[in-house]
Amino acid sequence: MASLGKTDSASDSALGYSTLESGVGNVILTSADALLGWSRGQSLWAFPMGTACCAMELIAASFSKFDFDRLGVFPRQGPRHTDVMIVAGTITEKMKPVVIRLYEQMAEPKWVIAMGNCAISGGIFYYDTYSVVRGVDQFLPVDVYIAGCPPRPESLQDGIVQLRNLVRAESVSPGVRYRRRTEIPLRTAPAPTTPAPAEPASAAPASAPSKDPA
Amino acid sequence: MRSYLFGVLWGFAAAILIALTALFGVWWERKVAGRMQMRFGPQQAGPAGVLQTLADTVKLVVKEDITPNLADVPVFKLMPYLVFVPSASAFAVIPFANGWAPFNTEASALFFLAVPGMGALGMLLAGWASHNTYGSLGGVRAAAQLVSYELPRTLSVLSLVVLAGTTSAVGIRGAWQWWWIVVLAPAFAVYFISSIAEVNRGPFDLPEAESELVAGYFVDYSGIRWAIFMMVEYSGIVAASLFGAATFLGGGLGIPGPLGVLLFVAFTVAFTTMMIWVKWSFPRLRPDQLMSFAWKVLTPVALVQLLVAGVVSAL
Amino acid sequence: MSTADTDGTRRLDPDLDPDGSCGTAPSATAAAHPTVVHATNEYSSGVRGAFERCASLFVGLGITAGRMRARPKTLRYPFERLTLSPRWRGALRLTGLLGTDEVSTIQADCASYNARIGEMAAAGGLPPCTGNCPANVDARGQALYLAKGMSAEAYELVRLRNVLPGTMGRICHYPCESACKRNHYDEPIAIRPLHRVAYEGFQQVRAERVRPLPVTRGQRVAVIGSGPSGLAAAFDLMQQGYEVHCFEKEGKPGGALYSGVPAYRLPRDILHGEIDDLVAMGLRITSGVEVGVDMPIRHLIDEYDAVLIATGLQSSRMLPLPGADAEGVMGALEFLKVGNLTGDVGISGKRVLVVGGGNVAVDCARVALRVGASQVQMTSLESMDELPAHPWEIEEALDEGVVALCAWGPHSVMAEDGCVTGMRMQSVVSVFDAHGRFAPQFADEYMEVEADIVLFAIGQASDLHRLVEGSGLELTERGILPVDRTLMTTQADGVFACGEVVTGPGSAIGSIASGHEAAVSIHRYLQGIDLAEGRAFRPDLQCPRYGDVDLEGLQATRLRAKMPMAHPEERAKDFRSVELGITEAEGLREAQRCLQCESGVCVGCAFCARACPDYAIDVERVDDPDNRHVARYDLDLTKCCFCGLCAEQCPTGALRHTAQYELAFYHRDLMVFDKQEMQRPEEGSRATGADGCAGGGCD
Amino acid sequence: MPDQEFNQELVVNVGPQHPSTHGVGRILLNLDGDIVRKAELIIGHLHRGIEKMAENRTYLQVVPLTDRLDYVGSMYANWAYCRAVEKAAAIDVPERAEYLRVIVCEMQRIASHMMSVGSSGADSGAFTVFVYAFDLRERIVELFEQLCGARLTYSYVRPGGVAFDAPDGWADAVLAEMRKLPTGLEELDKLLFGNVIARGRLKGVGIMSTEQAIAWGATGPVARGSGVALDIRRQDAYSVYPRIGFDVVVGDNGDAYDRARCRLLECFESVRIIEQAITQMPEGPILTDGIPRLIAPPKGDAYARIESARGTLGVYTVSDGGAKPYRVHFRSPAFCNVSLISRLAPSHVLSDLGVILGSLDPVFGEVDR
Amino acid sequence: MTTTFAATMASIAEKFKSAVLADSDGVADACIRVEREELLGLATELAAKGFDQLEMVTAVDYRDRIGLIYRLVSATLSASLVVRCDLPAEQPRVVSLAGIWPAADSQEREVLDLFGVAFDGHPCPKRIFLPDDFCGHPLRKDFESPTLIRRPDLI
Repeated sequence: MASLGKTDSASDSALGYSTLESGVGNVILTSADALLGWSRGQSLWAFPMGTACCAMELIAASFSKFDFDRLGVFPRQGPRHTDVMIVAGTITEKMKPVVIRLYEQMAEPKWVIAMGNCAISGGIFYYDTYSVVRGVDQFLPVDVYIAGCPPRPESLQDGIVQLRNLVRAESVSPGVRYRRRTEIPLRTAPAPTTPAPAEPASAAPASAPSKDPA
Repeated sequence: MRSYLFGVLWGFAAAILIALTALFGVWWERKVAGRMQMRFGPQQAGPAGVLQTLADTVKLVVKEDITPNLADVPVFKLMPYLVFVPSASAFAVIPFANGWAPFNTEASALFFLAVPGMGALGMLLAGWASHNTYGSLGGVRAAAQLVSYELPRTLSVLSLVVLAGTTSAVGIRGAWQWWWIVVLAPAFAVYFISSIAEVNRGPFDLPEAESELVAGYFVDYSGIRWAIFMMVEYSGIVAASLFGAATFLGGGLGIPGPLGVLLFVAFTVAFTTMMIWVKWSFPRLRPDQLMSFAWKVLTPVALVQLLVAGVVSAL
Repeated sequence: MSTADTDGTRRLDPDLDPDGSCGTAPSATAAAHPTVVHATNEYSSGVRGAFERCASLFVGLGITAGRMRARPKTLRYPFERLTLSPRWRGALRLTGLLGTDEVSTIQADCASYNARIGEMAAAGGLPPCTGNCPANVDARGQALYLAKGMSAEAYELVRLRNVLPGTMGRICHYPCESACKRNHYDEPIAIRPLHRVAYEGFQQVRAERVRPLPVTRGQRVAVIGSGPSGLAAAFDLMQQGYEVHCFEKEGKPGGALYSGVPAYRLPRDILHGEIDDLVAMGLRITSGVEVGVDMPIRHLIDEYDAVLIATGLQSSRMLPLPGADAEGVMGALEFLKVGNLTGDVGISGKRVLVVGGGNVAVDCARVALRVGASQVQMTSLESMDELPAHPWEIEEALDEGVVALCAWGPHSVMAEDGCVTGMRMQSVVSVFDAHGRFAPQFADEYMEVEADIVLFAIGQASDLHRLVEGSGLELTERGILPVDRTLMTTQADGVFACGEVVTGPGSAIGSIASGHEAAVSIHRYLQGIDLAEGRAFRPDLQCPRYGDVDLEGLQATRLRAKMPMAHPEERAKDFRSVELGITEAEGLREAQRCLQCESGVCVGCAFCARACPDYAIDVERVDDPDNRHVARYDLDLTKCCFCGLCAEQCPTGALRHTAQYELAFYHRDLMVFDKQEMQRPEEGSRATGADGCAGGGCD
Repeated sequence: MPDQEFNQELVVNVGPQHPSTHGVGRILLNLDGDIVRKAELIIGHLHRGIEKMAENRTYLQVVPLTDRLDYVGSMYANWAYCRAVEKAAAIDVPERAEYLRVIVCEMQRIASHMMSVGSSGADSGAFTVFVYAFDLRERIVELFEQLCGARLTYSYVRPGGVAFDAPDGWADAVLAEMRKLPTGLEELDKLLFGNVIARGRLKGVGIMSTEQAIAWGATGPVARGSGVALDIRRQDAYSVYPRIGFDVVVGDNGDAYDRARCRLLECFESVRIIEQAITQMPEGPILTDGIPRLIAPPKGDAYARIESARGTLGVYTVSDGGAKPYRVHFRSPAFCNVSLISRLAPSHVLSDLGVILGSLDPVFGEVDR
Repeated sequence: MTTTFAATMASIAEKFKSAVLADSDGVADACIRVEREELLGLATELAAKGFDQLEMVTAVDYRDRIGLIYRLVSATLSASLVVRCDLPAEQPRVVSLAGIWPAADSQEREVLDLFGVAFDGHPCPKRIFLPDDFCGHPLRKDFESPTLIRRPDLI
């Protein structure tokens, strides 16, 4: 039987992944957090909430060219058995109650990835539409936003890796039930030169059209 | 009779054995299915992804196990165990070594075939208790399927019993002859196909048809309860392979010593891989085709095989 | 075991139909009755069918087993990454931004100028206005300086390649504006009027800016004729450090600009002011000396290391028509010289008929009006829209009262006792034959036009007979000096030629361009470098054709500065200048309209924001001259649909797609890229570094 | 009456989020046991109002919108829309651009059919067929990425030509791929359509006669599966299709099997078309010169239709002379085909519902617009 | 238009006093403009004459009136025809052609949903895209809605 894939975990640690997972030798688990964080990070089962074009990339991501399964992400259809809901595609007003209901049916601890600009802010359908919800974060707590229209399968895998870092950062020690991404500090504060950029476009309608300089 | 203590000890041993087989089974399936689909399968959790199922299990243990409020709660909570116990007890009678089985009763072969059938009731009630249309449809299908496939499976093992003269699995394994492979080939085929159906796998996975009923009877189970259903399925596969290898191929072709054990394990892994291979190669049958295949194809073949076995044993 | 089914699977066996032979071009027949392939196939009946059914199961197992043996195709992200196609449309990025990066101007001496233009064109960094100008004047650099109010630097930058910016600001036929990318959006930049603004700005600081150029090389060059081409070559050679001596046969230098171009188009003081600048910089001009008459050319060849013949075209070509020798028939150049210099040709009150359709003919007509002709008519072979003259000149002439008789060919001159009474004209069917060559076809329909004076403006020729005596140069039988058009050399060693004497009647900027080529050849000849080797010739750049834009409804700030014109009736009476010129403030705003094409620096023109279907880009520019910068450039990555329309519209090529596709963020507000983020380095894989969270176990 | 509420039909909601609905369609089924009595299709979950958006964008800015209509075959919507605009504004297209459009759209047809054949495999349970079909699709998507820099939403076809010229070496890569493709397609044919279980699942399911197909407004492979030899590439003979020889694939029984297999055999035809088109493609410009930045066709309306992977894709534009279209309507083949489910599904088993819907090959971006 | 096709069109046109046969305007080979009262009669006549395929049903809001467009294709005559019918802007009401061509069923529901044109005799006259409680008809030019954010007019 051909060897089932050269292990690549050796080079994992080169990338700063915690050495926990590479090699059986050091699987001496130091603390419950580390074990749970590792296991949740490794087996993020995805609920593919695919509605539009991003669903095609979501399907492509789990097939032979860009294998999701390598990262431990296993797409299952039922909301009960999954951990991360990947909202891929435009969510319209008619679809919103369905998404909310499915999100509530998912078992805790659950995360949400907003894949593609339509899910983040309505994207290309932000202006002149009457039926599109402008951003999933209006009714779901989103953990990772993946920009792109549609994002490549590799962008999605990068999003999964980012979510894995986030999942590992959480701890189940008493009191800190569940740290949302808002508390995750920015790695480096953004350069202070410009004032905070215009308020996120999703809240107020577009800022005044640009003074015409030309 | 064995002391009660041995029963308890074997209970724990069986639980651990089933957990290990499930861990191995899930990882092995994701790897083999991956390679069949030209991809790697889990790789990042431990060397070659071996710790992947460990990660899944740890996550599922800590996962919230939701009980739907409209569900019939006691039944809903009991069903995973009602499905788990019969298929776990099947391990008790499998002749692991020449002449030894954990519980070497008289009709242990029939015991192995009959007791997992109880699982059908569990599946039916699990689907019904979760008060979910897909769940109940899945449960009803599971019951119909298990019942209708028990017959050919039993008949195929019966022809084995006829040749071996005894209904105890250990006896069958002991009386195994070379030429049985040739004579009982159709019986083995029927046994293999119907055991795939018993375990709701491969072309017969109608109860948990992913593309129709989303997840069949365990659609509303989550967390550890759902993990138990998964454990039942994968341990069922390994149990059927073990029993098939032990009885039809005499546990390592009757060769004593370590080589025999090695062959026995190799056959088991081969049969498990065959089941995975068949699942990922073929589409799913329609319920009416499923039934007609059982009653119109498998059962007649098994009966003819029984006739042949009877004639041969008379020679 | 192939499932032998009905012909439905005929398509499957490639060997049966390997080259798609039945796919020859059946054109109409295919449409009539298309050959139809049936997709249905059944198992054969009976036992063979059962056998086929079982076989199909094993065939399926075989295929999946085969795929198991093959090596998996997975790319193990993040260790192995797919090499993206160079055209992948990732997150957008700006290569440069006004205020932080500087737009480069083309500063190169005449020897390496063409090479510099060639490499800029190859790298896609050559703005279309510079590309389409025969002399490759850096119009972008001029607009950049003028937008900052530095008009003197703008003037000096233009003078590098266009030796008389103030003059050309009035008479050039501005091919640069037809290539300007703004034609695509609204109206082109008024580059020619900006030359005038630069000239007026330079006049204030002329005193301290005009310094004599150092003479660093010993050789001396003689230039015959002080027309635009001669002056351009002289200026280039002076910059190289040679000592240049220019000989002009007329009273004042300027050549055709002085005698040919009427004063209403080019006031004399501006021309002579700029020539005085050249003299102040070290050019020796002796006017009133005609080489070949007052001084033999042999003297120049011996005395000077190199001689440049830049005499231009002196005599106008006459048509050998019956009655052409009658009194009252004149050549265009002679008429213009007298009209421009003295102002009275003695045709006041007479009717004038100008034969010809070129710019010289239009000048003759308008000068005739100004010197008192009672009625001026123009006839030309070509029809109205085929006239070779510049459209705006024809329009101005018609405004002033000139009557154009198009598509009439001259047949003969009617004369009574020696002086002209009119002309018989013959109607023209077509002027050019199928291949565009000049072969007029006439119909036999005639018309008489009364006129007292007939001017022939159908072409000019040079008469170099006296000039070339004793110089070893022979003229062809038609009196043309044989010159190598690329290297500007003649048969005699050390004697070069440039300008209209080489190229024939053309534009002023065209003669300046040939002057630059001659200067390069002379410089290489004097330094002993092989003339042709490594000679970078100007790339021939086709100017893109833009669709026409309807201007109603556009904001006023986007439109072009209107050039105020003198009133047609008044200006027809005397030689006051026709174009009144735009003010300094209008010049500043016009220069700010320039898009700095292909500079790689975003100037905040907001045409990307206009092209974006999702209004994801928000641009704001601050325009005060000393601190001109893009105040805000926000790209809302969550609205961008990565369609690439903005990058295609960006005139400067600053807005580009990167290969960055790893765009996963924790914080939504970092996904609106501000100025800093848009100038992030290209190679970083993560767009916003600030948003990541360290790998596992981060605190 | 006791028996009345006893044999009450079970109402099952195959919800908008379901593996076998190929997107966000929702079907309300009245089940009698496993038999479907009535199926009511509820769509609109992806209705983004693209036609309303198009009224506030310039003609060029509508092109990226058309990508998001039929996101499995976005080249078609581009081409159909651009043909309508070219017809309205009387823009002609250079020869090379026409050939590039044909090549690119035939490759898109193969990719779209791979998606459809793969998903009809997945509906009947053969998930590996979906993976193999997607592998073939992935090769074509890679070629698209090299051509226009996007995997799914290309905005490649523009009014008056195409956006980019083929990079050097691209045409040979396409030819090499087209030579390898038939073997992959044959393998799919054996794995799915040859398989006895798949034939059992697909044959005799969702039967539609020729007259019904025409009357119910089915077009494309769905109609051709029932024997309607209607192919717009033949009927209108638009672009350079008259110079290319190919056949029309027609099914006889009009069941899900024929519809799915028509799609697979059309891929073979597309391979032939691409090979001929690449050999016939001349050199030259790819975009007509002098097209204004803001195209403003004269008042009036125009209609252009092409043969997309799902059927007759027509675009109807009304212009009021301004830079923005007054009205754009997309005659969406998937919308007409998917409405057949309520007529085909009754008297079938629940498992067949997914197979029938899969054989109609709906893409809900185009259905809901 | 081929002669035979022109002849059939002319013969159909006279039967209905309000039918006006116009030349094609880029949408199909021929165009018939008809009043809404005679639409059903014309449709049955056309169906009989061989126009078996109704390809497209759509509407355009010309602010003062709503224009309905039916595009028919006939395989036998191998020609296409567009039937135009104008409706008043207030309560547009017209007879449904779903009886003649079942293909019209879902497309008419779309026109009902987005334009508010009521089709009499339609098998299931309900909205097809928007939720039933949606007020207003989006593709009308005078449609206003709080969720509609206009793109700033910057072209």
